[in-house]
Amino acid sequence: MPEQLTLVDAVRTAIARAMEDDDNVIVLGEDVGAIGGVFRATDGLSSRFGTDRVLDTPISESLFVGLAVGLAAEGFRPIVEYQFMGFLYPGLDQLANHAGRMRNRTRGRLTCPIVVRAPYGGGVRAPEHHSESFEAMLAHIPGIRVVIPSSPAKAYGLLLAAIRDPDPVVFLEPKRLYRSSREDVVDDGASLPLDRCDTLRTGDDLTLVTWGASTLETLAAADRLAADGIDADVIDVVTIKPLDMTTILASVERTGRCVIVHEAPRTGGVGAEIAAVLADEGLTSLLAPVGRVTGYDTVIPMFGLEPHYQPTEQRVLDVARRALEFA
Amino acid sequence: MPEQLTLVDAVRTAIARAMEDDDNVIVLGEDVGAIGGVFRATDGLSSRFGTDRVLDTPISESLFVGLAVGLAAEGFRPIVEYQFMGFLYPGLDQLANHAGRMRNRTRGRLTCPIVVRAPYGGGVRAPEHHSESFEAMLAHIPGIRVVIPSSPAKAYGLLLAAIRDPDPVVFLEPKRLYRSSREDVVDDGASLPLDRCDTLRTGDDLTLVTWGASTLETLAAADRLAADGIDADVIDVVTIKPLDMTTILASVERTGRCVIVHEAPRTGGVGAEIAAVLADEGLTSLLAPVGRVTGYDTVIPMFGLEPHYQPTEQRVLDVARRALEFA
Amino acid sequence: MHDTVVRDHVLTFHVPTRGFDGPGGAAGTDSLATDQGELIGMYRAMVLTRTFDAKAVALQRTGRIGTFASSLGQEAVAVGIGAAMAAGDVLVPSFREQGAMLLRGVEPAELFLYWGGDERGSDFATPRHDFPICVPIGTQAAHATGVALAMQLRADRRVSVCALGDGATSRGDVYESMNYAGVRRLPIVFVVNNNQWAISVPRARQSAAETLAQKAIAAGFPGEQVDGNDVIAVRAVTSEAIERARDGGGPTLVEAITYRLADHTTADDASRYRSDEEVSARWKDEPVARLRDRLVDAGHWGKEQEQQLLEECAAVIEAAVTAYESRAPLAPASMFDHLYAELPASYRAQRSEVVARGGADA
Amino acid sequence: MHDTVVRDHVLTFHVPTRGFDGPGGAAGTDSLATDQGELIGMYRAMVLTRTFDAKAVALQRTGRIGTFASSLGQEAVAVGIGAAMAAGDVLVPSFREQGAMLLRGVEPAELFLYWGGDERGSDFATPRHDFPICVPIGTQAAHATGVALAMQLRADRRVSVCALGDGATSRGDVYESMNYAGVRRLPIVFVVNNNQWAISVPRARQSAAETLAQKAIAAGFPGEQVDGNDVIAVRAVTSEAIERARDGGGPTLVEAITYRLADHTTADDASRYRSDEEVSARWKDEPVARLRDRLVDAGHWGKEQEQQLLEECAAVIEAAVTAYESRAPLAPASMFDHLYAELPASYRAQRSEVVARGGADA
Ligand SMILES: Cc1ncc(C[n+]2csc(CCOP(=O)(O)OP(=O)(O)O)c2C)c(N)n1
Ligand SMILES: Cc1ncc(C[n+]2csc(CCOP(=O)(O)OP(=O)(O)O)c2C)c(N)n1
Ligand SMILES: [Mg+2]
Ligand SMILES: [Mg+2]
Repeated sequence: MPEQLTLVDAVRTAIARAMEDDDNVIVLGEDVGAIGGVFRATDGLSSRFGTDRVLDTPISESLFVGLAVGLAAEGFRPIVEYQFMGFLYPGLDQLANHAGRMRNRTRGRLTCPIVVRAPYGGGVRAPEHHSESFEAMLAHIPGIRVVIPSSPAKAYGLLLAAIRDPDPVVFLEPKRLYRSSREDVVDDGASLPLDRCDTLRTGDDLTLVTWGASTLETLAAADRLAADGIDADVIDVVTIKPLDMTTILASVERTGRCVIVHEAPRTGGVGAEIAAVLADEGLTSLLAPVGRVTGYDTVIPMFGLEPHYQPTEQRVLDVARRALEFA
Repeated sequence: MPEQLTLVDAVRTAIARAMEDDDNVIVLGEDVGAIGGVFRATDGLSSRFGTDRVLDTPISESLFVGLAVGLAAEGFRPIVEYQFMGFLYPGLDQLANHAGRMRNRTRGRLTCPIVVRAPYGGGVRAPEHHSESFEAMLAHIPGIRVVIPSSPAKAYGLLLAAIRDPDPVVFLEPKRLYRSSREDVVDDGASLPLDRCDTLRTGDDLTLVTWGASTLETLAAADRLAADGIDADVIDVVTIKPLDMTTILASVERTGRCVIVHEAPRTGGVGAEIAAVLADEGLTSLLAPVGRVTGYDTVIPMFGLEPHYQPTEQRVLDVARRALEFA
Repeated sequence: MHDTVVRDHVLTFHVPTRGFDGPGGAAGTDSLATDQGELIGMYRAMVLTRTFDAKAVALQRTGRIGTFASSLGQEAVAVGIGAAMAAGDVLVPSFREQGAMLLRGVEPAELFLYWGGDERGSDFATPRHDFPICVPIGTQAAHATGVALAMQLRADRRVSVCALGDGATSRGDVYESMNYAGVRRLPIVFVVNNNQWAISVPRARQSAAETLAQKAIAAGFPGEQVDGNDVIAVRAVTSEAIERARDGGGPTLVEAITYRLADHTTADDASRYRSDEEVSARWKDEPVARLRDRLVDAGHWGKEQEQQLLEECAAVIEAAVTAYESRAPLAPASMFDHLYAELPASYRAQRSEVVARGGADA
Repeated sequence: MHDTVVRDHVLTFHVPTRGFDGPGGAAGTDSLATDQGELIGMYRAMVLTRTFDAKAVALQRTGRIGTFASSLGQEAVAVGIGAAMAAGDVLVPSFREQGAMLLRGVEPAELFLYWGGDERGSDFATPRHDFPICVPIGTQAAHATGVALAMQLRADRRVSVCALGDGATSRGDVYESMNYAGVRRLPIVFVVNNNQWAISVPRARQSAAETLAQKAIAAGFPGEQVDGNDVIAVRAVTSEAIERARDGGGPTLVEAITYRLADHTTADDASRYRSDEEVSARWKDEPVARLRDRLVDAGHWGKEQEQQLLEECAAVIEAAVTAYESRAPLAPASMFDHLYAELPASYRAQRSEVVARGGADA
């Protein structure tokens, strides 16, 4: 029967389930063993599955993805944790030059079923370099998938799908949501699709597109609009790569107005790709300019100014109103 | 008086000029000394300025940007060469976590006037991993500049500007253009602006936006259109970051139709950001969907299939016609 | 096929360990005799550091700063480094060298600002040329190497000092930095602050190398260990290395062996991965009491001085808290004002939005 | 402050060098006596490799393949490695180990395909579990370490063998790989193919370490040098390391000292950075003639066998060229067909465009 889980509980439950189902699933990363990770996402797994399936590594971020590439070539399904997304940059070389290419460059002889997990985003008063969101850089890398859950149930189903997927998946966990709420999660081993948006609420007046922790401010803004009798589709993109534009295009065809919300800097963010497709395949549906409510094109400030950097409900509301009033 | 230079000659001439003007300018990288780099971009500099200003480094791509950060903090203006862009990934950590942030995080106490050069793009039958174009990943990093020259004269003026700029600049050199043509370049020390597009030809029927080596196919397509009496604005973006959308928006306001051409994979490419701004600030000018002619969302193939991957004159032409015929 | 071996040249390397052989060591008193003023200076610096750390932890507990990393038990390493450096040398720290930063002139209020999530904390008034706290493990080693290269090219007889943790020695960029420093014989000293733990990962699981000092052998320069709870030894070994570097002798790796008595940070609970027994055993060797005992034994220190010093330190830190908490808040729009030397035109609209949304203009 | 030093434990490390003491060394003949069949096998493999390299360079000159990296003068390293490995072990090569790849069953035609810019060249029929050529320097070390970790976790007594160049030892990811291999005592052997050059950068400017073998000391496992132009010694030292790893003895770093007689690649002109004198001096010690002389001295080899072998190798390589050039061209749309196990719906339109543009369907 269902259990009330937080998002980080759901991550742990999904990993445990995958490890139960498949001996090839192992976990690697800094501090994932004894303490179960700095966010406790792997808490208890080391005692339950043993230190040969939950491996504490040295501080070697250039190594992790490549290590997983080697493990995967030999039949394992490694789950590698980067302690914070800001420390994932050294993994980009192996992600782009090897993980995303191995299947293609060997015509399928060697494959790369790995999962790279990282807590991502800001809003928790963390130290410098602990609040990064650069999913857009990952989404530009061919041959990989990028997934971002926005709820405990999604974290469970999507992470299971990611672990079972035959190709590399980067799984970004909005740390602001880790313990912000609980929901019923049934540990039934059921996975969720890795190529589909999820519509969180429906309406015909406006399409709000977002993902990760920004779903909170976006839904709050949608509620405020609803109070004024304006109904918005709120779409959680979920799979940043591959991007399910079919769902978004269908929504905008109905509403004619779209605002995209994300925490990462605006320029070159994933919002740009969504707006670009709207400017092409969706142009004839557009009744108003496509708005973007995002982090600014600055270095993400230390936590003192973070609230002024991140999209707020008010900012979403203002841009949504502008889109609605456009004629 | 002017000299007929290739793009790689112009790069060398600009570096030499900057080294003449400022003793703080030094060059570092693999093989930049004795052989003047694998593309000869620093040929002769070591004998002319000495091995203390042209430094051969070990193969340590994680180090280079950070080394430059330290040199810059002490008053040098290092120019670091990555031998090919495909080997720049290990430099992203220092670019994003330090070079782009040092001024901001110290409120200007320490600054980072560095230039990171890399030959970029495909089309020269190079080995695997030698044809990458991921300028979009760089354009998403706050606090840095990204510049791509498309001609010898621009390479000269832009590189001088990059070296003199007080902030970090990534300078990507389309290797397909290194020796493809010559043009008059006056070594007068005059630099070009780092925040402006360059309009290569003008027309009122269509706006073609591109940069780097793709300017060749784009201009060729524009010529073909001209033969049919269709005049296109051809805009060379030049400075990928910061992006001069003012020029592009003004052009599209006139033409109402826009096609963007780049070699990098489509999803999350710089073309997406340009189209996104058109879908917002430029929406009312758009008479047709914004087309993108790009590399496909695949791993860039080994050179056997590269011609089928890269944007061709024909592909540009087809998408341009579609935009022109749209009503 | 052993019979094929007819040649067997063997290269040999040495890694020394230096320090006292425990409290009250004769050599200790020798050196006490030589420079008590300096010893008392280092003692005061260690006590100030400990007072700062205790206050910072308290401020975090009450939500007045964010996550904080205490250096409790490791004061001798940072203070020993700071004491060995010349003013013109450059310190490139990790995030646990407040002892060295304070000794070199960074204000405690500036450090509170940093941990309070305010960029102005890294804009300290002195020393202007030192690097700020570095959070991404090991990445500062590349900066320190660049700084040392600058010093070598200018031949200005200054030295770059890079502090890093035991866990940082597993980072590839630290190795690349050391290897290049060796190639150019740069004026740099890498001090590994080996506190036995990298969050929950013990030193033994960080590397199979018997010592961290021997990592220098891979880069072709000397490495040695020093008792990191012995501020005299840390200062001595580090300044030897610094002066050798200053004289063109090239890099040195100093492994200072100490112990992290505190949790990794205020966000950590060390009891999850190490026993109270282990920790209390290490308390016996903690550096502040160790030097105090020695000063007392030698008759250079007593109750009143101690009492007075504690009061002085408390006063300095209290004043710093007041200064920190009375700083005018950082203007939101300032996030644009140090992004580039000059804000590109395309960023102005975003800045204006921040200002319009109540981020009073900078 | 030297007087503070009352303790000085010194750790000591050794780095041996093994091999013949030159042509005709007594030990050489000893071992010749022991296993001439195997020696002749290795000799044939070296000659085939040299024939392959010569042909590949010729194919590049006439534009029938792209840039190519010859292993001229280094054949003993790759062949020695290949001879020391068991079929079930995994080779994780750089881009200059064609000698080992051919010996393990990769077809010369497959290697031509690779250098001809065709992905099918890395889809070799045997050995299916070996890694393909790796171009980004040093990155393969992480893969080899992952492979070794898999072997250790499965306890299947297989060994991972990673080949890398002298220049690659400066890469941080190679160090991180070695360090982790040491921590877990993984069944892996790192063989550094030290050919004295990294394009134009000589070994001495790559690292100040007297030997590259000593880099193992930083990772806590043994490293040794071997005469890399002595295939018997390479095979012996490598197989010792492999069998030690197989028996749970952990990693070894083997530095094979050889010399790159060819240009770095067909795109390079080595005369820009090294003298003909230097190169011709090294020709005197090249591995193929060295083993041939020994075989001849021992009466195991003669003119006819040599003549016959050269003709055989020429025939094999010619056949490979024919096979390579008669391969059906790669279908353009195939660039989508191995991107993911199943092509996501959102990619179909792009694939159709390629097909429509004359990229005949795969
Ligand atoms: C690149 C990177 N990876 C991970 C982290 C998270 N983290 C912060 S401190 C730490 C442990 C560092 O250990 P050590 O180098 O021994 O320094 P210590 O904390 O013991 O002073 C880790 C893993 C980080 N800050 N940077
Ligand atoms: C990461 C990376 N940087 C640079 C290059 C360009 N490059 C190709 S081979 C080479 C030199 C490699 O030297 P070494 O490791 O000694 O191998 P060798 O070529 O001598 O066999 C370089 C710098 C590369 N392929 N990968
Ligand atoms: Mg530590
Ligand atoms: Mg080499």
